[in-house]
Amino acid sequence: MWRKSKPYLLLLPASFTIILLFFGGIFDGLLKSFGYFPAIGETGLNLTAYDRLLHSSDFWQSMALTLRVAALSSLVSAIIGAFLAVALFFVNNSTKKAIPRPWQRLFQLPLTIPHLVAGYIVVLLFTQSGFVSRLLATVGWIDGITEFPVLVNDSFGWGIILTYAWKEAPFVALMLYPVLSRIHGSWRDVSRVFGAGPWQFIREVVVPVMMTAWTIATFIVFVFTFSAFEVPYLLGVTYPSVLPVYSYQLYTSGTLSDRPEALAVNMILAAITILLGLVAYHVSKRWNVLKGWG
Amino acid sequence: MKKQPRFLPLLLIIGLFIFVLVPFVPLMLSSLSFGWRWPDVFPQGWSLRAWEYVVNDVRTWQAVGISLWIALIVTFVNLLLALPAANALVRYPVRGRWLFEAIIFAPIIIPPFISVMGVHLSFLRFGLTETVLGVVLAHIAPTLPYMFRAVMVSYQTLSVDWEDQARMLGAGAVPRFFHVVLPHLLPGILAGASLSVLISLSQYLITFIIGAGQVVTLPILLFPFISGGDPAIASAYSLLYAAIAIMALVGMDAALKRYYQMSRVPQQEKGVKP
Amino acid sequence: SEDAGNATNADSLLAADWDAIQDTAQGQVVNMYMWGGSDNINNYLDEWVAPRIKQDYGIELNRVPMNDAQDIINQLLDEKIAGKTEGSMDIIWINGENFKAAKDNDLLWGDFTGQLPNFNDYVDADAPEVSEDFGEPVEGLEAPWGKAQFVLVHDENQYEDPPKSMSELADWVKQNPGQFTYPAPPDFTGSAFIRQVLYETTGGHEQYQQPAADIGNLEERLEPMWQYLNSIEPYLWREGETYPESLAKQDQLYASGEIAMTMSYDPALAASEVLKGRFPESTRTYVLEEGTLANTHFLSIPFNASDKAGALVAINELLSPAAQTAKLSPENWGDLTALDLEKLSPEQQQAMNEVDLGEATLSIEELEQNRLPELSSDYIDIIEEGWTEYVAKE
Amino acid sequence: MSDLRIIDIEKRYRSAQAKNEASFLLRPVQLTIREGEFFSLLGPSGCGKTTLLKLVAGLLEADGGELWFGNENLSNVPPEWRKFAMVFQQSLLFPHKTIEDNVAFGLKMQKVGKKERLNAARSMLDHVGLSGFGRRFPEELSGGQQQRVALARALVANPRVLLMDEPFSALDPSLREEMRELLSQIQKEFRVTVLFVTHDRDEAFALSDRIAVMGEGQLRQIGTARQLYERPENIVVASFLGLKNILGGQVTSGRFVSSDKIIDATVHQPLADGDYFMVIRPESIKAAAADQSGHVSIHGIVQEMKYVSGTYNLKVIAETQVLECVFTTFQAEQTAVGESIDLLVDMKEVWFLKE
Amino acid sequence: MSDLRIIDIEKRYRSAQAKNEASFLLRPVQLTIREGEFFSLLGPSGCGKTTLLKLVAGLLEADGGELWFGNENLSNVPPEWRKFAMVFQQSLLFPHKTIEDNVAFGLKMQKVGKKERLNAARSMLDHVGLSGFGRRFPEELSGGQQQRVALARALVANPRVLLMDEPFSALDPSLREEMRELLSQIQKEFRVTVLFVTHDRDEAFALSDRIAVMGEGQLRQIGTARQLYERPENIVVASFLGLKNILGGQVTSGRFVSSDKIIDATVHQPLADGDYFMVIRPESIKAAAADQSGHVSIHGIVQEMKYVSGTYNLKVIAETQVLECVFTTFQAEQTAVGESIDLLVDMKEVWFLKE
Ligand SMILES: Nc1ncnc2c1ncn2[C@@H]1O[C@H](COP(=O)(O)OP(=O)(O)OP(=O)(O)O)[C@@H](O)[C@H]1O
Ligand SMILES: Nc1ncnc2c1ncn2[C@@H]1O[C@H](COP(=O)(O)OP(=O)(O)OP(=O)(O)O)[C@@H](O)[C@H]1O
Ligand SMILES: [Mg+2]
Ligand SMILES: [Mg+2]
Repeated sequence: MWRKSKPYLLLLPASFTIILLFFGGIFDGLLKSFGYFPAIGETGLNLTAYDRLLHSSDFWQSMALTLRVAALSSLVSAIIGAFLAVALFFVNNSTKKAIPRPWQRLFQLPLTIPHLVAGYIVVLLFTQSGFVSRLLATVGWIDGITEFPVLVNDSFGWGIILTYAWKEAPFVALMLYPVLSRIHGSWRDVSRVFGAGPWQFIREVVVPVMMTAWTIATFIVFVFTFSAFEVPYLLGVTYPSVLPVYSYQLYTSGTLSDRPEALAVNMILAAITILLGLVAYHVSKRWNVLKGWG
Repeated sequence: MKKQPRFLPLLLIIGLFIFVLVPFVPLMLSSLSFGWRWPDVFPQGWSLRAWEYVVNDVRTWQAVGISLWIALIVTFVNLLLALPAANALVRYPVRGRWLFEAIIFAPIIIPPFISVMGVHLSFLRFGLTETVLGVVLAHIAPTLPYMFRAVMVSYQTLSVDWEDQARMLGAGAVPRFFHVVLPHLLPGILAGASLSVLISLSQYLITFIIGAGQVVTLPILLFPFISGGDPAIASAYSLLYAAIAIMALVGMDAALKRYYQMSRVPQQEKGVKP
Repeated sequence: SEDAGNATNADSLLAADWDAIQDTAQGQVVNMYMWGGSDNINNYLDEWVAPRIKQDYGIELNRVPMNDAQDIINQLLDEKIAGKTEGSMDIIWINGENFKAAKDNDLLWGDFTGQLPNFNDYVDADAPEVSEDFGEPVEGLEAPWGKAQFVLVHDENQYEDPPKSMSELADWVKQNPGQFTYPAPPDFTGSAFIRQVLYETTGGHEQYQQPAADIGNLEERLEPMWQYLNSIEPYLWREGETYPESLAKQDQLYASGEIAMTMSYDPALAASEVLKGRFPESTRTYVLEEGTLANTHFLSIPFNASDKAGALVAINELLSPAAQTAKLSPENWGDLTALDLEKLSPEQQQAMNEVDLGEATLSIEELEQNRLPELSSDYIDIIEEGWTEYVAKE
Repeated sequence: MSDLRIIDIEKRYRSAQAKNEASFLLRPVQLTIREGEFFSLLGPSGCGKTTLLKLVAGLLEADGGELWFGNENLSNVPPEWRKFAMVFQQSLLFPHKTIEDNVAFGLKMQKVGKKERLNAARSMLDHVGLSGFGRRFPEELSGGQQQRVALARALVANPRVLLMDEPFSALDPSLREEMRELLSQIQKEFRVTVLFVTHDRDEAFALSDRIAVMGEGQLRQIGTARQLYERPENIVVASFLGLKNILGGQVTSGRFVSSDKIIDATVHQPLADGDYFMVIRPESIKAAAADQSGHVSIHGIVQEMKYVSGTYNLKVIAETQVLECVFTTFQAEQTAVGESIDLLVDMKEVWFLKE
Repeated sequence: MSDLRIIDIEKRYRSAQAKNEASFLLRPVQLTIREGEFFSLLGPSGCGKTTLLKLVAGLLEADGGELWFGNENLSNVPPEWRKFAMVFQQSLLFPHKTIEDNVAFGLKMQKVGKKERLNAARSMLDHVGLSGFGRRFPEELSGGQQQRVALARALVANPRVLLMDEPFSALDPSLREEMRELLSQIQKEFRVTVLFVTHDRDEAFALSDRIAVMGEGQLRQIGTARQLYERPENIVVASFLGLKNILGGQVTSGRFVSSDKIIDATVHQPLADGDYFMVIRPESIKAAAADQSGHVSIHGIVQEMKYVSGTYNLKVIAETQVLECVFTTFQAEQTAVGESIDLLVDMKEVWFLKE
């Protein structure tokens, strides 16, 4: 009996903690999003909050913004990340030895910087009167502040995108680098022997090999940026705001009757991320992401 | 392919430099500036005002202490939870393994503030809000999956043969854990701990909701400043905050290195998070 | 039963005499929840107020930094729902909408201001800016801490003669395109600027002293304001395509010379920015010819404050002439006093008048002479929504 | 007597994913390993050698059967109390401990004092030719040296039985030979009972007193190397041992006729009539012209000649049958690929299998 | 003639961390590999085999020397144009491509149409016994199967030379043997020139037409298996090939006297006087009682007898010298460990080395 149930007992604390603290909270939120709110005397279940949300243009604008920001953030950081990884790979290759550890560290630096700080860095860099604008003005590329585009607290979300590009590009690079360094050793030799030139090598081996890890990394960044709060709160505009901020605004509006809506936003957010997670899982399974290179 | 121009790597390194380091320059300048009008690249005057405020404020150091303290407790709790769970999933044929994995990994996908907003009132009723304990509990969900993953990956690389070998040499369960399992897992544990500490340090929203102003961590202190407060102080706080995060990681890394030097455990790959 | 005990205890405080309250307050730790984004204000409380209260009354004043007063109200609301009777918040710093929300939800303790000696001695309780908070009757639920008044900020060296009325402003903006803007509502100051426009373009403030719902043709009346705002929009910063998100952003624009004017609901803010080196030395503030909006910010005690006696004593101390005088100094904060100058003793008056407000700040007198009352918050909602509708989206 | 007796031990793996793999069954094993004996389990990959070894070690729980050491029933004793030692395919040295500490680990677990156990470790390291390496870390040693350390570690605590699971299969061939020598010598020196698992016939032959050939979860035959090679009990064993000249045929009243008729000769053993396989070891085939008494001649064509250190391996086709034979260089020089040849088979050396 | 000629190719590794490792030097190599020949490089680990192979492949740049294929100078042709193929120790299949696509990779690089190259790939997979595996992914195959695919991939584009770097050393012994057979057969079928690297003597012997023994960055001797084994040119080669009976001594006017005096016999070869080593292959030692003409007798004591499939390996101590000899089972039955024995050495079979 003990032998049979031992693994389950070992799993119990962790899963119980998550179920209680995490799923409990989600379930609680779910109930409230259905209008079940005993504290203010609401015990019925209804879909009013969802109905109101789905008919509110604010919600849809938030959704559109969130999707756009997440998509662009992940795309930009994926591209920069891939570039970083390839650049490191080449530096590594041409110097014929491992990158000295300080370099490795350096390029991981953005990973360790908290998001809030990264967001603030972007504020200082990219406001119209920010550091970049000053540099450009000093060089003479722009004459007035207004010539510098609005990149922070803009309704398009460039500031958010820039922050994530800076923070997550190293993450993408870090996911890609091991894959690339595997290619380096023997596969280049193999492909050369079988007649592949550098471009063919890149097309036939590097890209397909990188592709899977790259897609997954991009995807992770997407899910993350899709549901992040701090950076959009800091760098976004009040209206429209990304979904998590929108939810927070509703939650703290000071009006209890907005709560179910806030939680309904959360539930929709959760549903979408779960959906995305499942898609990612299937894609990674389908593509054998973990096959061959652990 | 053969003869690569020498300047290319140099160029790349410089590019990397700009990408990674230059962003910190305005932060530094702003924290030391006294009057800094467009389009000057450097401030007109310098002042230590912001740093004096940040360094002299007891709250700053209390916040640093609380932040690290919470991060450490969270990490320790995570370790206690993750070790047996990883052991079970790696070592035993578990029915419904996907379910357990899905449960434990769920907070990676579903943003934890969703759950915290839901659970907030219950925490309030149980008197967990405004307490370090409550914040610790709130930090577990977003950090545990990373710790769990790191430990599990580490466990997977530990073949049962090692434990069998120790058994054959007469080692019972406890010596086995301390002589064989723990030394092997240590790098993984440290990688997981780094992530756990980093994530815990970075939480603003859930700390705020649960801590409700009484648990003042660094991000709580910093937030009013960077969302429209004094830029010099915001910059100084940001630098301090980043430095604490980096130092926490570097510290752990150094500990790991020392451990390697002392005992030559083959190094494993570190876990990463977005 | 603890509930009941607490309640009677609390209610008795409302009737107790001041010495008893001071005794009860001994040794209490008073948590003061307030916005924490200004080092000046923080320092004033931490270094000027807290040590004095500690020394004089044995009360520990613990400032709790918050990002937003709305968060405070929200938290109280949750505590109310959850039935938390021993809350951590003892003093909260609120006004306007937040006060209304708190009052509507019964989040405040009670009519306590009458218990405060300094309130009774130095505050003109009948003055409209004290008895009403954005049109909402205060009813003793909060004590005035300081006053703010809307001022415009400009750089004397750049434009010597800034526009002193809305019509002048319209002309000025057209002559100097891109040099002016205002923060987008719901930013507090931006919203105030729009109210300022409202007063001037629709014929004065008096008509709005009744509830919004009582005015039948409100939309019509507001029409000139929208026209005005839309007429200047093309000449604003970035051609009015976008507005600064917050005053802080706008100040940054001004500080870096991107725009020529900014504004403030804090008449001394510009001076303190000059002190910090953010604003140019030649920065000056001024009020409009027809006067500018003024409001009061208040301190209140939540329904579930654990240390109400301490809170009373602390608030009383914050209202003391000494504390108010210190607060007035831009080096500390630069916030206008909530006290009635006339009720002060001559020495006290002198002390206050001697405070160097900085060249950028107008004199207290000049400010007081140009005061306009605030609107009640139902107007504010309508105006803010209307702005999004008629100005921002167009 | 401290023999190790394995009595009807059996084990079934229930495969976790029921569909994916057929589950594996180790049939009841009956085996006695004598004290001080070097006993090998020889069999192809996946036949259950490791399983049996781990059952003996106690690392797996048997589904049935018992394990006795002398008069002690070990069936329910956990592995850490059995006082056995084991060497695995990988050296499995603890990477964070020095060589000395690795070797002394078993003694440490037995609560032997630090000084004493380090001395014991050092002298054991001497024995395996690694004196002076004690303070190094495992990763500073080559694969062969690591395996020596593993051996030292296993031996230092005076185990009652030494279990070894293909300990040399990860090593280079030349190193492997060297390690065999060392093991052989040390086993004689310590007179330790060894249960050795391998899939390499030469290794088993070179080292063992007795060998058990396993196949598909079963013991097929137990015996000395020569017994197995010269008297295999069935074709599976014969072909696993590399005996390739296996001719089907019939024995009728003392005469064997192969089905392709290339051999028709009197049987020296007393065999009942019936179908048999005749096994001819390559060494017992000679080129004709030597003395013919008791030999049977086969005519064939040389298909392939390969020089193997000192001798030639020939493949000769006789009708449809390919026969392998070992020729000396002198014999080989008399012929060439493609030429026809007369082979003599010594009927005293052949072996018949009933199937 | 499309021979592969390696002319004075040399290579020095400048070690990156100057202190850590002595740099390695591959001495100028002079070698001609004939068309269709199976040529092996045999040598211990680290002697430079892979280096030489990669130089031939073009994956390393030589410091000097030339490489010719027939009349074509390949020295400066990049590897992708050389039309060689290579099989590595790890199969190095591209994990993201199916088996078919892996095999067809070389043809794809040569711009062969999709249909054609897949057909070629499939038929090559047939050849290596993997028909039907084409649509799988590499990780779904076992190690041996993967190595077959690697072989197929190398052969499908009809390479002018097939380079193989210890392709079987990561496989099980039994699998290794099977793969040797396959390779041998396929090489004959396709008549492809093979340059094969191994450190396993048996493998080299079993497969090669000619073998070059390497040691410390130098070619030591080139020849057929038998030439190398029976006529090694120096002790290094002899002992690397497993010849253990090497006796130092002196030749004086046609007579060899070993330094420990156990042998004193007339030399059949014409040798100048001087110090020599006499190499006695184990096979050329017999037990006494056989015909004694041309033999030299040595007296010794049997120290060890090991049964090795069909024969016994004996170690006999004569004075201080340990002699290894191979006995038939019949001869071996006449003696036992510890008994004294007279050995005969056929002086026609011994070999002398000057050193
Ligand atoms: N834990 C297990 N669960 C299910 N089946 C197993 C397990 N371990 C081994 N098997 C199966 O049992 C059979 C025997 O395994 P075992 O390891 O004993 O073989 P082996 O003879 O040691 O082979 P090798 O020479 O490859 O080590 C194999 O078919 C294997 O797949
Ligand atoms: N890139 C390199 N830089 C410096 N030295 C090297 C390099 N590659 C190999 N060497 C050294 O050159 C020597 C020969 O290496 P090589 O790989 O050719 O040996 P090998 O005969 O193939 O050995 P093995 O059987 O182990 O594969 C070794 O001492 C090795 O350490
Ligand atoms: Mg095994
Ligand atoms: Mg090699």
